[in-house]
Amino acid sequence: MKFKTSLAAAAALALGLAGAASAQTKVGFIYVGPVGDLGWSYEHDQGRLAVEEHFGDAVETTYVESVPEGADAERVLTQMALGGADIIFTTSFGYMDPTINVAEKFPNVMFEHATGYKRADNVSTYSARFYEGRHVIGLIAGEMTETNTIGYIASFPIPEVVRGINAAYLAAKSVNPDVEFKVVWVYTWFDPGKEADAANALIEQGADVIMQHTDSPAAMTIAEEKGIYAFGQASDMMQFGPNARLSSIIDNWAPYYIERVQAVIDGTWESTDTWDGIGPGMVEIGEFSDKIPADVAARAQAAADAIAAGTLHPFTGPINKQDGTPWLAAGEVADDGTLATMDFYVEGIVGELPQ
Amino acid sequence: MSALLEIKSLSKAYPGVQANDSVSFEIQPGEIHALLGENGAGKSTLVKMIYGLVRPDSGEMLLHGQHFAPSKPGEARAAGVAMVFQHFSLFEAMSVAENITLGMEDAPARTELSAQIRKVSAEYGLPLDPDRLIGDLSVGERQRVEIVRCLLQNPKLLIMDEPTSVLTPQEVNTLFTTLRKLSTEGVAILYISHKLDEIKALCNSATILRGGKVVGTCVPENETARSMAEMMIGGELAMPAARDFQPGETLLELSGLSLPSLDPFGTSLKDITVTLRAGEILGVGGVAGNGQDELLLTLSGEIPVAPDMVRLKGEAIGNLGPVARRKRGLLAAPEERLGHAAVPEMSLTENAFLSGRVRNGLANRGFIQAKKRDAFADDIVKQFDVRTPSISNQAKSLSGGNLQKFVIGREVLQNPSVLVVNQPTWGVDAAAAAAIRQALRDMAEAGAAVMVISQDLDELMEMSDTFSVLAEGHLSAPQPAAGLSVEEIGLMMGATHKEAENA
Amino acid sequence: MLRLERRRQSSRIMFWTTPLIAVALTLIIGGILFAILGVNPFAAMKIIFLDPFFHETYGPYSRTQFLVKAVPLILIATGLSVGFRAGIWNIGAEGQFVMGAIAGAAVGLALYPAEGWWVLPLMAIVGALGGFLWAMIPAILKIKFNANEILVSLMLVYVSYNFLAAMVTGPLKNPDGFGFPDSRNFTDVEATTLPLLYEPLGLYTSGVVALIIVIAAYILMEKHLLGFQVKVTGQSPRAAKFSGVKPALIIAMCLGLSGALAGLAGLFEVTGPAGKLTTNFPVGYGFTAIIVAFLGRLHPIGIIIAGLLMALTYIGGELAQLVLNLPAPAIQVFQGIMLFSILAVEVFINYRLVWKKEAV
Amino acid sequence: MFGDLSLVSLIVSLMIASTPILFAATGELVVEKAGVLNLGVEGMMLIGAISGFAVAVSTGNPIVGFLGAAAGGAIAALIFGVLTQYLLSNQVATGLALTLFGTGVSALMGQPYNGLKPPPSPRLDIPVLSDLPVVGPILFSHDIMLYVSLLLVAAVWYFLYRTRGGLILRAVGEDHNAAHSLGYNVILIRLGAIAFGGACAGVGGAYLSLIRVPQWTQDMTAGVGWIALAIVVFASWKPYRVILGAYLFGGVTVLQLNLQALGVNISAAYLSMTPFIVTIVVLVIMSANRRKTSLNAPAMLGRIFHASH
Repeated sequence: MKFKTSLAAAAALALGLAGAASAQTKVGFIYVGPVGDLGWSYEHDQGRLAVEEHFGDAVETTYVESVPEGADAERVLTQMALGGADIIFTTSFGYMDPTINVAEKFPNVMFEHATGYKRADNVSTYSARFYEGRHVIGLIAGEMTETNTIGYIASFPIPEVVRGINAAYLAAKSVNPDVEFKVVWVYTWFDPGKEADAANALIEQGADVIMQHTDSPAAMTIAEEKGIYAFGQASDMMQFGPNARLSSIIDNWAPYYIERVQAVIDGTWESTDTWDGIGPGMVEIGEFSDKIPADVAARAQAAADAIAAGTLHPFTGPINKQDGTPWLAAGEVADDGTLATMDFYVEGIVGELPQ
Repeated sequence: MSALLEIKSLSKAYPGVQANDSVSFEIQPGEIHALLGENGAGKSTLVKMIYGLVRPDSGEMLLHGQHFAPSKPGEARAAGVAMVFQHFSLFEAMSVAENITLGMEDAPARTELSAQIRKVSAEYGLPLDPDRLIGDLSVGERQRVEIVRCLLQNPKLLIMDEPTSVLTPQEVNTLFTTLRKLSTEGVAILYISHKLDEIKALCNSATILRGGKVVGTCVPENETARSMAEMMIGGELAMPAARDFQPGETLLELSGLSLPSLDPFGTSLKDITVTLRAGEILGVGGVAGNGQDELLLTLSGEIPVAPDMVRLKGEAIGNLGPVARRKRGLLAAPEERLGHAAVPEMSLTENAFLSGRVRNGLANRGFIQAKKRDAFADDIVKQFDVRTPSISNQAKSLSGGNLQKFVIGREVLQNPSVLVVNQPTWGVDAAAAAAIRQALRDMAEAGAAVMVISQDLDELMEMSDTFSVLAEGHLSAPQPAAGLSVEEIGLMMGATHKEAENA
Repeated sequence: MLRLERRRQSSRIMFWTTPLIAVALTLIIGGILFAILGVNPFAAMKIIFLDPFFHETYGPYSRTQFLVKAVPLILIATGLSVGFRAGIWNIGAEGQFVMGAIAGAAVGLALYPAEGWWVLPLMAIVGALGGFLWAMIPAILKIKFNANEILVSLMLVYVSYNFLAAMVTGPLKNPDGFGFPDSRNFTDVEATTLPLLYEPLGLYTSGVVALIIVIAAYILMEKHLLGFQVKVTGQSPRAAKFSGVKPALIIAMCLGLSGALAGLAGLFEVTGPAGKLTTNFPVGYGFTAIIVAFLGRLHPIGIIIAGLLMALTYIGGELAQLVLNLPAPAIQVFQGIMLFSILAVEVFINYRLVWKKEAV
Repeated sequence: MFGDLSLVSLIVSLMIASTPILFAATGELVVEKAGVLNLGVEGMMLIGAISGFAVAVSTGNPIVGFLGAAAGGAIAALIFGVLTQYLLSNQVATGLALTLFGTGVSALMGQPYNGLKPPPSPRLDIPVLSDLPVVGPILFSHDIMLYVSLLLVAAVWYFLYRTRGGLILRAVGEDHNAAHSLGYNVILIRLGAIAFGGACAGVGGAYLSLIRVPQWTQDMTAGVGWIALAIVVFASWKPYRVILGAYLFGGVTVLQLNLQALGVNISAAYLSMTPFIVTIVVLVIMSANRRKTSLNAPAMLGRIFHASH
């Protein structure tokens, strides 16, 4: 039992959990970045706006942006709960412990934590299978590269990012055996200047297609300027690279958010662990650019459809790890547990994964 | 002949001070007019108004019979008024030519200006190299820069604020020649000084200020230095009596004290060797900027040197810092009161603690003994007649003379074996100066040794038992002060200069 | 024409009234800002300044969060203020905060899952030491090479951020954390949990430690020779040398002390409110503390008040976001205005405004 | 192993990466030469980045945008100027406050501009010349503002060391009391320098939002302003050395990313530290010669001026 949790619970109980009687359903969001980052937080806020639009006056949404993970998040969540929120979406991995702590104090408030692994009776987790999207754009990238060099701007060496690199690489490799990935770790989620520099460095090293796992559209604008290709990340980013953008992986949280809010209204909400991909629409593949030859586009679309239908899994054996040790036998499909903690490159990727 | 400049009942007040109170006088073309008065009599404020730096509260000025109210120095310069400041307005890291440009309204192009500087400076016997950095020049040379800057603008009126306080007697002669030459060319000179012999020698007429008011005018030729001094202070001048000097045991020995300059524009000390005996007051004369500050710093311990270079009662202490030196009885009072000898924003009690801690035990295991500290501050204030509402007042709130009494008193009351003071009465009114000199004498009388570094030769002559000159970092061999004439001192300064140049 | 005239003696009255004038100015200018943003200024001020205490729903909880936010600020600002009074500008407390947290956390993780009362004190000592050593880098470079401590300490903040990233994705990564970039949660083990002493005020042990340190800092600055030397160094370096102060010692002491306190604050944060190290662990306490130090006029008592005030604007600012949908940057602007106001009126302690008619 | 590292393209991209720093550092150099230390560069850059972006988007003309950025930066700087010059506030604290304020204000101003694309900036692609090997890409095929940044350094050098105005400005930074007694208006000259510094920082910010990235995003400077401050010291207040310093920092930044892209086996986290560590090392080397530093450093840097009469 944590020392710090009992206190606010007492305070909350003393107040009789204010706001619970309100007719409107109150929905809270906390974001780790500014809503104007055009990436991660921005897309979650788009989800919030979709909720507002869908339910109209039946719900009231509120959000707090740029909340640091840790103690500050715990405080903001508590205040939201005190303010009468019925359901709160906590949209960053670092909110995991605060979410669990606050949920313990407010058993009647439902919490939805993105990208984490800790659940409780009133805490669901949800995340998107972005690697499915990365498989699709990996296919396109493998076909479109002429230098056989694909640049990848990576943020931090965490399973989510590593998984994306592996998925994209395997897909590209499957259509272009000569393809090579160059990965640059920038150790930031959001630093437009640095992301732009990284894109430039990759281009100098011969990359003619850029993928990114950071949040700003900087790399896209550089690709546009340099006349090479890139993919939108988190949002479509069409406006930043009308010529460069081949497609995009769009975080589409709206359907999930609407569904979960509906569940609260209906009283059917229960704790779940959702890891949705292309099928349910949580991961959306942006419109294909007309730069992509029709046959390539068709194959990519087919792959996306197959993934959506559940007939194709991006991590299907035989796959070896980078050091050559076997990981998946032929036909074997990676289990979610391994994917969730992935900390190795697959065979063929050069360079060392930072540890 | 109509007056060049007419001043009609100018007044100017600062908070708590009436700096000028209805001051009136006239200056004719070609006239060398002295402005006399003690510190605080209002001389500086008056010339600043003429030069456009300060605006009068009331009154009027006429230049060539025209209304004259410069709102900034540029306007004054344009009207033909030039000024040489007591504290030079020069920029150390810049060249002579750049400095001169900065003080001119429409300076010619670089090469032409350099040529003009060479020509004018040679013409008036003030040779200058336009490309040298000010920081590398001696004080006398720096003054030349100021003067040449004025001359290049063909002034009608040249204001000089205490120009000779930083010059050797020989340099003073050169300056006077230049000024007389200017005067014959029709340039009027407004000359501020408290050196009455010089005024007698140079000026045609004098206006005397006291407490911001004109208290008299005179023709200096017809007066004695004493009569003018009495007009300035408004009372009788007491001359100190000569003192018998019986040297005791050797207290302080400097041997081969050398110091390469730390500051890019400082002076290095070169092989200084001298001894100070109990009961002795050694006067160190010389022009500022010849190593005076460095000498004080090496004696106070702020700049450590090799141990053997400084010995106190036989102990090698050259490498020790100020605290250790104080413990052993070597104390110092630097020239600059605010910011060196005292912290402006701190109270008198804290400033008493600043240097009095060690010898008077004002801290116990590092904890400040507030009662003892306050008692010490109180003691200084009482014994040295420091005028302040309270010992908790800030140092900056005291007048210069009062703060100087406090600073000297603080060191004297610590009962040192050796005390080194730099410019003990600089900018201090006559009464306070007399009190400070008396305190130093009393200390020597009681068996301490005192080194007085000063640029005021009169003061040194009055106080010293032995006398030497510091020039270009060299210290001349001390001689008995009694019987030395100003001419001989001048030669000593010159000799050291030559030595330095030949070295 | 209005102009400033130096006072002969600093004004005691102004010393105490200028903060009030500054608060009034902040309310007026801030109010105008909120009005421009389309928010009722009175409502915004009420939410920022009063609701964290008195709102019937939020108040009881917000009151408990006040110290949680204020204590690290006060702790760091106290250390910084000592240096600032000596004219030594440690702008890198943020880096020292991070390095202290990493150092202390590393000890905690090395000992994991040790039990015993001694674990946390040991971590605290190592945390302070980590901050201290990190601050000694600019200190030594300044003493030996005359390198500007503002810039060196600041560059080291960025170095520490990258070092933190390397640590939480490498050696200090939680082995049971599914590869995510964070350390173990220290509050899961009692021996590494910062005890919460008095719940209704959110008073952690760190609060008591901070109070003791503030009192110690007060004694140091007002009653002790070292504090005197610090002040003399700041006000007049030459007078300090004259009095026998060794500048190198003061530089090392000031940077070391502020580094140690920032490191300690970092360790308290990681074992208390934050719970663990992540790449997002630093939330800018080290930078905000600089502002707190100045708001508190570099005086221990002032810093306590300023720390609480700053914490209030954070907590109140969050409420304003929640209730009024005021954007987060508006709160930053508001804090900026508050600091500008304080700085603008301080001049009247030593100067007064006089009306000068154009004479002649 | 470094065979793939093309020096030419490295130089080209380091020039682009360094230009925001170069603008801001050149402005700050002028401010410091006048004796003022403004630590608010980061805030002024952000305000410049958004004002430039907003103006460019609404007029469709990037050059007008840069003018807007200069104006925005200058206005922000003047807040600092009024506080420090008229109200004699502490320059360190006021500069920090300006950064806090600028960060917030720029984010507020920027809200309507998220996700917009600025009009493209004109480039100098001189036909034949830009196709020359090596010198072509390095010298003749950049955007116009990059040349402006180099011209700015030259102009600042010319101004400071070849004109009377520059002489006066340096004199004010050297000894404000002497400059005052010669009749120069210290406060106005400093305000001018501060505004100029703000304008340069603003343009540097706008270079990020209009050319280098190019888009507006909140907090997009990510510490560049602080680097600019370090560059001024490390250039020991000499304009041409600012180019050296800025390009060195930009060079290390770009180089470490390139090394990663090349697959060099050094931990990326440690590589990311190198620009900052290199800055510290060079700073130390430049500062170690006290005599030289004190000759170049404006003697009045950071000191408060108040005319006593």
